[in-house]
Amino acid sequence: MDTNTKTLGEALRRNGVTRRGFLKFCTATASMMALPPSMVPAIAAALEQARRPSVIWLSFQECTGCTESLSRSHAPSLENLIFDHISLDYHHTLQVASGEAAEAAREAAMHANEGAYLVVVDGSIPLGNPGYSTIAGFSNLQTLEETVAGAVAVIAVGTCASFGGLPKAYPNPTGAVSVSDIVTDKPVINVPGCPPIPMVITGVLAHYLTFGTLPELDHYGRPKAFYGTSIHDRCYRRPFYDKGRFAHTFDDEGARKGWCLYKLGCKGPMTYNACATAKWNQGTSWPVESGHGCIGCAEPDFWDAGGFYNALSVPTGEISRNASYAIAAGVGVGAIAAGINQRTRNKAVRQHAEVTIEDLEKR
Amino acid sequence: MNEATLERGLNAFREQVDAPVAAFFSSCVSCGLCAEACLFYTETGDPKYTPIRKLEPLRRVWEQEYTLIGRVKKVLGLVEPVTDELLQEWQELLYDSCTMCARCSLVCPVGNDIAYMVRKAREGMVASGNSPTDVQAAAERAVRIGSPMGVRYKALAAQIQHIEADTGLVIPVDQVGADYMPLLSSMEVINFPEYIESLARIFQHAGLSWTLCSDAFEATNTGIQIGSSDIARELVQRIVDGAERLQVKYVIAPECGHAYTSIRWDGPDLIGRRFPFKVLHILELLDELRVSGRLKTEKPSAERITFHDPCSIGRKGGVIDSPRRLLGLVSSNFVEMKDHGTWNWCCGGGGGVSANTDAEALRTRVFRRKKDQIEETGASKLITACANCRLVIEEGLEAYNVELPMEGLTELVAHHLVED
Amino acid sequence: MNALKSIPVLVEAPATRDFCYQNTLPLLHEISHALRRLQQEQLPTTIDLNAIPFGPGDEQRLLEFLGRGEVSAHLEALGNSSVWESGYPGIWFIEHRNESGERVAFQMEITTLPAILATHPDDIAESLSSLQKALENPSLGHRIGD
Amino acid sequence: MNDAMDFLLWARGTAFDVALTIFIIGVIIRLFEILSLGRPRSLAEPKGNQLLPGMKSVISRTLPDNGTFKRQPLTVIAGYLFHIGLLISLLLFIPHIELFNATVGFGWPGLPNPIVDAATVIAITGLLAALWNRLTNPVMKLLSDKEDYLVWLLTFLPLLTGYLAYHRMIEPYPLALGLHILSIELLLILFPFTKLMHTFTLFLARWYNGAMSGFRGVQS
Repeated sequence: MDTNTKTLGEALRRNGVTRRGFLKFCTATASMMALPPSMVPAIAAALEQARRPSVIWLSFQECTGCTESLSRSHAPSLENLIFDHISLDYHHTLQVASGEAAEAAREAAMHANEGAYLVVVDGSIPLGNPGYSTIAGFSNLQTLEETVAGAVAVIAVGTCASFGGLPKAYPNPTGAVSVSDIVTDKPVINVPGCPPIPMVITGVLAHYLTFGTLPELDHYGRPKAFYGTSIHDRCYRRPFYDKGRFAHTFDDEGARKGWCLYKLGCKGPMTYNACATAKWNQGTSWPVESGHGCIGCAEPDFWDAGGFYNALSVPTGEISRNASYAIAAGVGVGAIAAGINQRTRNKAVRQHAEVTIEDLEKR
Repeated sequence: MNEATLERGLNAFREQVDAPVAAFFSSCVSCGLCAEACLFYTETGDPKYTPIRKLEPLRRVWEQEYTLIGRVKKVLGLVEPVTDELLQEWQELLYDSCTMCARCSLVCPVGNDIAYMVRKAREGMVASGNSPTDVQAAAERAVRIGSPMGVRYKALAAQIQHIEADTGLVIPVDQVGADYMPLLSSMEVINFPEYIESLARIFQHAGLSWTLCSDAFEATNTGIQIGSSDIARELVQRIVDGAERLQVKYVIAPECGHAYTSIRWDGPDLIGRRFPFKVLHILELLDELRVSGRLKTEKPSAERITFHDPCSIGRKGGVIDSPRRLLGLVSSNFVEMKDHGTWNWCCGGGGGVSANTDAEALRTRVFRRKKDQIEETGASKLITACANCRLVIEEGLEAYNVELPMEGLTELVAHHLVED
Repeated sequence: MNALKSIPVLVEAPATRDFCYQNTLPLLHEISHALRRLQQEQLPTTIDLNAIPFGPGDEQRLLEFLGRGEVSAHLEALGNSSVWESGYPGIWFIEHRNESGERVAFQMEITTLPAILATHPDDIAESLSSLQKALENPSLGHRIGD
Repeated sequence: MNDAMDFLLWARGTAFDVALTIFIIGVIIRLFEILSLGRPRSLAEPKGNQLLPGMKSVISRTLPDNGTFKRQPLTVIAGYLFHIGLLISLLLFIPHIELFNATVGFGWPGLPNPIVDAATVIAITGLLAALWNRLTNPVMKLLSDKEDYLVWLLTFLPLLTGYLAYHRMIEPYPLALGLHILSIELLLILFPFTKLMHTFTLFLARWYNGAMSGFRGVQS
C-alpha cells in the first residue's frame, strides 16, 4: 500500500531517474497521448504530483485480443513504467491469482479505493440471457454494475465494450450491448478498435494518471486526441485520393504503386482512429500501408456496415436487381397510365362539339 | 344549337393536349426568361404578361387530366380547378396581350414552344365563350360574308376594274387551268390596292399564267386568329375548293402573316388531306423568279430602307432569306434592324390583336419597341411583307408622331421592274 | 496464385526523391517557416515526428534530405537517446529509445540548442554540493545521486 | 450510442432501395404519360428536315441568346453556376462514380477532390443566387408556386449536406453521410412528381420545338 501514497516524481527519483530521464519520459508521454510537444512542461509538472490509481480490469464477451494488443508491448518500456505505477488489482488473464482469491482481490481493491478506482472493461455484455457469459457464477451485468458502483470512471477498451462489437453484429444472438448502454451515471471513455492500438490504451491511462482528469471526448465518448481525425484525413495515401488515383484490384498497378484503396472498400473516410500516425507493431506499419483498406473497426456496427470491400458510397442493397424490377414495374404501370391518358383524350375528341359562329359568344 | 360552356372549353383543352404540350409543361422551371422575349412584358414591366403564365388554364387541365400525381392531387382537392372566372381573367392574357409571335418559343432554355400552346389554349377559350367579341364578329363576317372586313367579291371586282382602266394591265379572274392563284387579304382590297396592281405587273412581266378566284380570294383566316380549328377549316376549305375548281398548280399566299400560316402549314391538317397544289408565299415566288432570271429590275436605289419581318412569315414560316435577296435586288442601301429575321420583334398586332379593340391601348403602348427599333436604323422608308403589320405600324407610328413612308416588298419589287 | 504473390505486402519506398505525393514536402515547408521564426523572433519550435502521417520511406527521405551536421550527442537516461544537428544548422533531431532499444519518441527541434542537452539549474546546484563533498572526502566518488 | 450508424445503414439500405424504386417507376410513368399523347404527323409539305434541327435545338438551347442574357444576367449566370457545379459534383466525384458503377455497371474517371469541392461551392452559390432571384425578381416571384420552392430545397439539401459531410462539419460522420444520402433519397422520391422531371423532359421539349421549326424551315 506504500506505493499508493507516493507520487510518480518521488517514485522515479527513488528509482534513480535523472532530470534528463524524466524530461525524456515526459516527452515520450506527450507523444503517446498525442499531445503537442509544448505540453511537455505541463506534463512534467503534473507527473511530479501524480498518484497511483487502482485499476480493475473486467473481461466479458471478448476474444482477449484487446489484452493481447496491450501486452504486445511486452518489453520493459515507458508503458511498463506506467503500469508499474498503476495498481492493476484485477485482470483475470494477467493476474496470478485465480478463483475465489481473484475475486477477493477485486473486492479488496474496490473496498480500499472506494470512489477512486478505475474500471477497464473489454467485451460486450449479453442481456439476452445472463447465462451466455458468467464469471464466478455472476452474470456480466451483475459484475459490471457491482464493480462500477464505486468507480470514478470506466474505460471501455475495444469495440465490443465501446459499441457492442462482433457479439452485437447481426443477428446479435446474445443480446449484446456496450458498456455505455448500461453505465449511464459514470463517465465512460470508449477506446474502440478491434483491437485498439496499445499506445491508445496506455495513452488514455497516462492521461488520467498525469492530469487526474478524463481526456476530452468526442460524440462517441472517444478521446479526441486519438479519435479526432479520420483515418482518411491522416492517411499518407490521401493525396492519391485527391488526385483520383486508385487501386481497382489488389494486384493491379495502382495497388503496387500504393494508390488509394477507396474503391476497394477502404472505410478510412468514416473511421476515426490514430492508426495512420501511431501505426502498429512498434511503428512498423498499419493496414493501409500494408495494402489493405481500413475496415472501420473503431466505428459502431462496423461488421454490418455494408461489406469490407464495397466502396463506402455504394448502397448496401442489391441495386442492379432492384433497378431492373423497378424498370419492369415502371413499364407496366406506365403502360396503364399511357392507356388512361389515351382514353381520356380519345373521349375528349369524341365529345368534340363543332364550334360554329353561332356559338362563339357565351349565352 | 350548341352553346359555349365551360365544359366544352375544358373538353377542348383536353383535346389539345399532346406529347409536346405535356413535355413543355413538364419542363418549365418558372425561370421567367420568356418574359424577356415578350413585347407585352418588356414594354409594360407587368409580370402578369409572362408568356408561360398565359397558359395556366391549359396547364391545369394537363396536370389534372394527364398526370398521375395531378389526378391524385385533384381527388385530394390539392389543385385549383379551371373555372369560368379563371378563363374570363385569362382572356386578356391569351388574346389582348399575345400575338403568337413565338419569340418566347425561341428563348425558352428548356425548349418550350409557348406560341404553339397559346394557339391550342385559344381552342378552349373559344369553346368556352371567352374570346374577344371583336374577333368573334370578324369571324362571323368571314364565315357569312367571305371576309373578316366584310369585303364581298363585288368590291374586289370594282378595284380590278379601276386598276385595269388606270394601268392597262389585265387581271384574270376564274380562269380554269391557270398556273398561279394568288390570294389577297381584304386589307389589300380596301387599303392597299397597289398590291393587286403589283401582282398584275409582276405576273405580266414574268409571263406567267395566273388568275384570281372570285369565291376564294380572301386569304386571311379568322379561325386561326381566334383559335378555332372548326372555323379555320371552313375558311381553308373555301380556298381549296376554289383552287381545285380552277385546277391551279400554285396557290400564292399574300403579304399577310397568319394567312401564310393558315394555308401553308395548318391548311392540310385542318381539312385532313394533302393539297393537290403547292402553296408559296408571294416572296418565295418572287425569289424563285429572281433566281430563274425572270425579274428584270432597274439599278438598285440608294434610298436607306429597312425591313420588318412579319413573325408568321419569318420566325414561324421560314421566309427569311428570300425577302433579303429581293431587297438586295432593288436597294443598295438596305439596313437591318438590330433584332431581325428570326429574332425580330412583333409589330404588336398579330394573332388577332389588331382586330381587337379591347387591346388597342396596350397595343399602342407596346408598339414603342418597334418604333425604337425602326428609328434606330435611320431608314427613310420601311418595307414589310404583311398588310396587317403595315396597318399596325402605320397606326403605331402615327400614335407616336413619327412620319415614315411604308411599302410592301412586292410593290417595291414591282416598281423596280423594267420592261425591255 | 502468381498474382497473389506479386502483391507487395509492404509497399517499398520509391527510390526517387519525389516528395510530391507524400507528407515530406509540406513538412519541409513548415520547417523552413520555423527556421525563419527562430531567426527573426528567437522562437524555437518542436515538431513531434510521430504525429506526422509518414508513408513508406518518407522518414528516410526526410533524414536524407536534411543530412547530418557537425554536432551529435549521446544521452544515457532511461535508455539511449541520440541528438544530432542536421546539415542545416538550427534543425535538430532528438530520438529517444527505451532500455530495450525501442524508439519511444522522435522529435525535431528548430532551436539553437535542444533543451534536453542543457544542464538543469537544480542539477548544477546538486552538482556543486556533491563536488564539494567529494573534495572534502575524495573517496566518495563522483556520481550524483549515489 | 449507435443511432448514427443505424441511421446510415438504413439510409444506405432500405431507404435507398425504396427511393430508387419510386424514382425509376415514377420517371417511366411520367415518360409514358407524355409520349402516349403523341404528336399528329403534319400533312403540310415540309420545308425542312425534323431530325437534325430537333437534335440541334437539344444542344443549342443550352446557350442563352444574347438579348435574354443582357436582360436577365442573374437568371442566366445563376443557372449556369448551379447546373455546371451540380453536374461536376454529381458526376465527377469519385464516391458518386462508384455508386453509379454499382448501379449501372460502369463508371468513368473522376476529378480531383479540390476541383469537385470548388464546383460544389459554385453550385451552392448559384442556387442561393437563384433563390434570391426567385424571391426578388417580379416575374419569377409571380410565376413561382410552392412546388418551385420545394424543388429548390430538394436540390439544395444534397449539395449542402454533401458539402458538410465532406468537410466533417456534422458529427459524427455516419450522421453526416446518412443525412446526405437521405436528402438524395428525398430528391429521388419526389423527382418524378415535380418539376425536377425537366432533367429528362427538357430533351423532349427541345427536340419537339426544334423539329417543329425545322419542319417549317426555320432555325430554332
